[in-house]
Amino acid sequence: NRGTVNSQKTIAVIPKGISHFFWQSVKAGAEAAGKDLNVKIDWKGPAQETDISGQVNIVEDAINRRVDGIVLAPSHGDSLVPMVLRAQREGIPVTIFDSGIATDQYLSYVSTDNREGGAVAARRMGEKLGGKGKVAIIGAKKGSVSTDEREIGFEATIKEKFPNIQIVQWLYGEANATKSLSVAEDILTSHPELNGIFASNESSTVGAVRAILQRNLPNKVLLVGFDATPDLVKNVKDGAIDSLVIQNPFKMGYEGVKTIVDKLNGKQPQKRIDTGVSLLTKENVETPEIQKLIK
Amino acid sequence: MMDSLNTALEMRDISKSFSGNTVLDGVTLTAHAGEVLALVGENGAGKSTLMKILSGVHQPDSGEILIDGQKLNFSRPGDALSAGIAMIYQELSLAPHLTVAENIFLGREPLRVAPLGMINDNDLYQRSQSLLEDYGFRINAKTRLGRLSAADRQLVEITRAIVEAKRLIVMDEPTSSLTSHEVEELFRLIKDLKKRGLAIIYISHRLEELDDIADRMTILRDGKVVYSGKWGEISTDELIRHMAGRELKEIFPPRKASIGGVKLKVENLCRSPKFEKISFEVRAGEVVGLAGLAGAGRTELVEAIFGAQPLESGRVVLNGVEVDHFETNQSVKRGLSLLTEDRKRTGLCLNLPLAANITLANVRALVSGGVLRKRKETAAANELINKLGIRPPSPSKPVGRLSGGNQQKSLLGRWLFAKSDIFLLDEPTRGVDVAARSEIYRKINELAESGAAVLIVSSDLPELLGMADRILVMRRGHLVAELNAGQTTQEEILKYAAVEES
Amino acid sequence: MPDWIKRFLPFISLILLCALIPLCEYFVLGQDPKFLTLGNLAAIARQTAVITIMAMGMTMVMVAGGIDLSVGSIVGLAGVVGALSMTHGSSVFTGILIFIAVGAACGLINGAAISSLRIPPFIVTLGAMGIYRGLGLYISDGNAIVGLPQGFGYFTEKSFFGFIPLPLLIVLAIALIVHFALGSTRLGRYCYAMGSNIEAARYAGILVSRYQITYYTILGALSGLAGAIESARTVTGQPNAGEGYELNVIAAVVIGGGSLSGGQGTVVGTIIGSLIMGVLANGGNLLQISPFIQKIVIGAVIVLAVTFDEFQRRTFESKEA
Amino acid sequence: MPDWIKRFLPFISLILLCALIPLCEYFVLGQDPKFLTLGNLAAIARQTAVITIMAMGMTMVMVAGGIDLSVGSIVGLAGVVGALSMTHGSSVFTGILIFIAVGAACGLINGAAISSLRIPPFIVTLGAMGIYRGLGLYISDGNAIVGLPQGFGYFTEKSFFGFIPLPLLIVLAIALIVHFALGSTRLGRYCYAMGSNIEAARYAGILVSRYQITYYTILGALSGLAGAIESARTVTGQPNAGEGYELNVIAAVVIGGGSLSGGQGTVVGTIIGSLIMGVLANGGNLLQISPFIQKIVIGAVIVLAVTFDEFQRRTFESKEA
Ligand SMILES: Nc1ncnc2c1ncn2[C@@H]1O[C@H](COP(=O)(O)OP(=O)(O)OP(=O)(O)O)[C@@H](O)[C@H]1O
Ligand SMILES: Nc1ncnc2c1ncn2[C@@H]1O[C@H](COP(=O)(O)OP(=O)(O)OP(=O)(O)O)[C@@H](O)[C@H]1O
Ligand SMILES: [Mg+2]
Ligand SMILES: [Mg+2]
Repeated sequence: NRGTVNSQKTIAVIPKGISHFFWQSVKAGAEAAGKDLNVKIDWKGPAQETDISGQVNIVEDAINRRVDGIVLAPSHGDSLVPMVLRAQREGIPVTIFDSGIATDQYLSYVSTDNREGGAVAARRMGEKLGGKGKVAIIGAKKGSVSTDEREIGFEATIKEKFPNIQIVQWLYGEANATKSLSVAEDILTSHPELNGIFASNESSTVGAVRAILQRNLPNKVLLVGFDATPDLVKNVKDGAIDSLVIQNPFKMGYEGVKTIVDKLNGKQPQKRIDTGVSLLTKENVETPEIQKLIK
Repeated sequence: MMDSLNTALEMRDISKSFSGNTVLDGVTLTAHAGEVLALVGENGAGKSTLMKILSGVHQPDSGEILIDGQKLNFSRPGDALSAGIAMIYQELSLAPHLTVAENIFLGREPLRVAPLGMINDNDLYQRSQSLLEDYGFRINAKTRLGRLSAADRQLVEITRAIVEAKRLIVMDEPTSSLTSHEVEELFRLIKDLKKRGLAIIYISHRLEELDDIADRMTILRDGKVVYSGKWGEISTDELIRHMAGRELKEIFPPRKASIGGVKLKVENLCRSPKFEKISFEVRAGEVVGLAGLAGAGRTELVEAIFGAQPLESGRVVLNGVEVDHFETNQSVKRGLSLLTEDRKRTGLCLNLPLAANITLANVRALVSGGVLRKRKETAAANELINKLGIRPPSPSKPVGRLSGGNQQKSLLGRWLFAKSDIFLLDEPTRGVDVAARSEIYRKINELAESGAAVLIVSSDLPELLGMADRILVMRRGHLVAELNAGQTTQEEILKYAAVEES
Repeated sequence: MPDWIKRFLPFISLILLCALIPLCEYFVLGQDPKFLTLGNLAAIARQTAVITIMAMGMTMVMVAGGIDLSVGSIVGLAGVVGALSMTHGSSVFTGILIFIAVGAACGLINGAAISSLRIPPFIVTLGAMGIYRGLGLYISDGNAIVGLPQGFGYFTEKSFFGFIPLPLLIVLAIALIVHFALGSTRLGRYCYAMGSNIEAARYAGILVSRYQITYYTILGALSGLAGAIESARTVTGQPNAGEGYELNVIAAVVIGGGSLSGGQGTVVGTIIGSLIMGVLANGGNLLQISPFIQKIVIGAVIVLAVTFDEFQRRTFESKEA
Repeated sequence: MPDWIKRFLPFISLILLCALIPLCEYFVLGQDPKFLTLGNLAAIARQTAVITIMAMGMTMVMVAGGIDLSVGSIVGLAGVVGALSMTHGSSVFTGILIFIAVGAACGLINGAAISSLRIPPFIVTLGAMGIYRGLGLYISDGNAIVGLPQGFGYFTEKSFFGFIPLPLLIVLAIALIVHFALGSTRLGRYCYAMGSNIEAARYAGILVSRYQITYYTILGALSGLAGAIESARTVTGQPNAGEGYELNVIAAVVIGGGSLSGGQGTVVGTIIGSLIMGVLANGGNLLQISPFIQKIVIGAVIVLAVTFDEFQRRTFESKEA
């Protein structure tokens, strides 16, 4: 009796949060897929990325609404497991995107390799600094799996590949641009000799670049950030930011929806789809490949 | 009959000071079973403090309490209660959200399943209702206390204390919101309690009512006992001299004011059921009294005239100009002032300095060039402090540290500074001692002599008879009589004021 | 009969809401209404359980004239400590007791500080809010505690008779106990008395501080239990769990007719208050209303509920004044 | 001279803190102390400017016996609307005026609701907190507003004489004005009177509602200005900006000696309160203390500050009662 009123299939796409450019691109991708594949997209996420039980509720509501499939970016690797299992039991296919989950009872996992993202940033940092110097990490929020992965990937690669680079401070900006700015200022105060900063998400990159601009240090402190907004891209062009690790959120949204549609049409999608990371620099920012990613 | 010299309570050598201020200094007091001990003294003499020590609210710095010859130590009110000592506090101490019955038995609820603390509500209501009926109070035990009038609340408080009292009952100004009618009921109860052998300590500033019930008295002045003895051994004048430490000329000084034109005129004021169709006028130089029983609607009426409470219909004319916008700031601007009944709730800003309280209704006068001139404020406050004899005369001291009488005077000062010429004074001497009262009367007379119009609302009939030129009587929201103060009597006023029994 | 309306106002709003949502589902979204399905009602019960349980305790504290801003942080701290105990080998049952014990300890500290320092509960618990949250984060180093026994998850997933979720039964049991305590025992009577006039309670010989401590401890214990349910729902101990819950809990009490100045509040009212907020959120999700709009609606509902309430109180007080 | 100590207690704590941090830097971390460098002091000024400006307004509101929980949401809403106005072509100057105007409008609504509905400010502003936040998120669809004119960033980065940041000058100017208003105008006198006893103020002929609205509007306008600074600092309009600031702002007032029950509080105290919290956070970062421990410390400082304060007040009130 499902879909008696409306025969179009409905797919719930549930991000971790809804207030970042990143998620907006995911949404655009999901909606593009919805259009191409003729399914209805329910875009719904908690207002805050830290609101884990809010997301659990949203998934539960989607299951109760008997959607035809769920595309989920779990805000915690363990917390969403019961809901994913329940959806599986009730015959609703679930595709995981962006961040991992501690079960394999899903249809497909579509994401950036976040650890690799951190490693890309570390390699860039190491090369530009000539393999030596002092760097700091401005993290997003402890406990958020995707950003934790990036920070760990960065740290591990620096330690392994560039033993002469010292990570002197590692603070968190609480996924808040102003807090990140304050933290960045304090890092620059306690380490005036600092050579580089790695910022692991959009808000921490915004905070870091403002602190660097404010102290007029664009040429002294090398900033490698994560994710792109028009302003941040402009900062790259201006030279305030050295480079940004960018993901392909549009592709995540698109591929996520597509896996579900495939499944509904009887095809078995790939279990793991890597949407890839790229490095946006002053040199390549105008290339069509990069421009496509930051649209 | 009990032996009337059976000592029920002895407080020996009690001293108490609050952060360095000595409030009680070696007070010794004895109360006998079956007798009423009147405890009198000026405002701030330490009466309430002494009684709060007895009831376990405060702990004495030194001294001891003996009940039936046995030394006891009260570290909290519960201890005193279990020793059979109950108290009616000066400030009402009931919970407005609870019912009458719940209040009467608060802290000693009858239980059904004791280990669970489960309350037996049937028993609670039945017992409360029959107590209220026994005492002749017409109050439904199931009514929420907040819905009762001030007088009824006082009666509940009395009931509560009487139920608890086993040996001794302290009454701290129990009649301050009662009118003669209820006072009589209370006195009947007190006589009953005496017969049952309880000791009673009774505090009041209404010296005339003490004649009816007091057996002995203790006079406190500045925290020391200045006199103890049988009631009636000394004359009232002498008593007042002991209390005040000085001679008091007359309580009601004479006034020589010439009555002028109409300053305040109200027509057909209505807000049913509180008051209806009230019309009267007050002239320059005139003091008009407004009498009535508790709940007659007098307070509601003057507050409505002042604009602090809504008015359904009617006109208020101040100095010939009709006020159409009923907000207090409009009234104040036009020279109307209201000395409210409850100085703690609607009068003073207790933690602000005396000077700020005096100038509050006319801060505008202190502002020049947009700046509030502090020096001007201190000067103005000092002038009024001297004029009214406010003690201690320190304008920067928070007004809450003053004793009751002085607080009342500073409120009067506020309206003098506001340059008002029409005064509505609601219970201007409630809780004020005799000496301070006569100073306030003197001030009222000066106002009238300088051409102001004064309306005094009071439950104290001798006060109205002594002060007013005319007396208006209200009954259940209606103006029922206008009497010439020189030719009427308490009995006549009461006849008009009393609610006819239906 | 304004008193009658007043008492039933929150209830009526709830019923209206429950009627409105399926209608919108059908006519606006053009879908079969899912709102009144057993599955969804069970989901609402599970989703509101945490807030409702805490709100039961908060009702006591607020009726007694207090407030506790630290309950959300207690959920987080209890969640971390309880989860750690399980990863260190304690059984699910012992683990749940540890959640509750941690909560009760926090509540006890709040109550003791409030009654001994004699400073406003708002401040004490504002400070405690930071302290408990910091502690939870510190103990867990900001990481979620993972690897909890699978059986712990069943704790909230379990249903009786196929559709009554265990959290609902817990809520009902607690509601009955608190309702009984507030209405028919000394503990409850003194709650109203203290909230109505604390001096009067003291003068009546009630050992005010002991009762104050008791109320806060009960609230703490219930917050610990809520932390257990929250943890079980996410099968992790999240140090950030419960962030901002204090405001939802207070709002539930207030919508249900409780007063910030004490002396007023009932268990039934609070449950309805909590349900109104839960149904608004659930309905918002079903109707695909943006969470931003939901925020606005819930804010407006809080103000409106209290406006009605206060309006009633004023007409009541004008009778009394 | 307890009164003397009381007045200077927050100040003394601040000085001690400022001495302690460099000492720890030197002896514990073994670094050259950076805390007292001009650059770091300027950073503290910038970091605390937003909270301090809001706390100036909150001092007024709290002295007058009110409270406003919605200030953080106002920062967000004003940030979004102001930023949008700039991306739609308004100049930086007009844009800043729009920030302030949006804030003032929110404050006006709060004040008008509180004085006309006569419901407790805690509730009105708890509701408003959700409403304004939801509005900001809704308008921006949850996205940061980007593409603001570069000149807007200079608004906070600009320094005078090379080291006095513009936000510091703004804070000082506002502090002077509010200090003057509270101490030497009718507006301020009525503030204390209303906070001390609002009924008494009304009976003294003060048009209480008008002043209430004024205080909330001033606080709203200052929150809007704070939103402008916050936005300028990151050169974006973040819809989530200011989340949780209400508690920091209230804590600043309270640490500085303001009282939740009104009638008390000073501008100087509030500034010190805000600085204490700012210095704790900055020092914590310099000393590389875990942010979790920082949370605990700040919570403890709030409780301790008020305990001292209340202790002083009690010795005073026992004299008065
Ligand atoms: N019918 C009533 N119901 C509730 N409260 C009442 C009623 N009548 C009087 N009161 C209370 O008594 C107080 C006095 O009010 P009112 O103006 O009606 O009488 P009054 O003549 O001034 O009496 P009082 O001598 O007690 O001041 C009011 O503040 C009110 O709280
Ligand atoms: N809790 C307290 N703390 C400090 N001072 C107090 C306290 N209680 C009373 N006092 C002071 O003690 C003195 C005596 O007060 P008390 O209330 O005993 O006077 P009283 O004789 O009852 O006066 P009244 O006739 O006005 O009721 C006053 O100066 C008062 O300011
Ligand atoms: Mg007294
Ligand atoms: Mg009266």
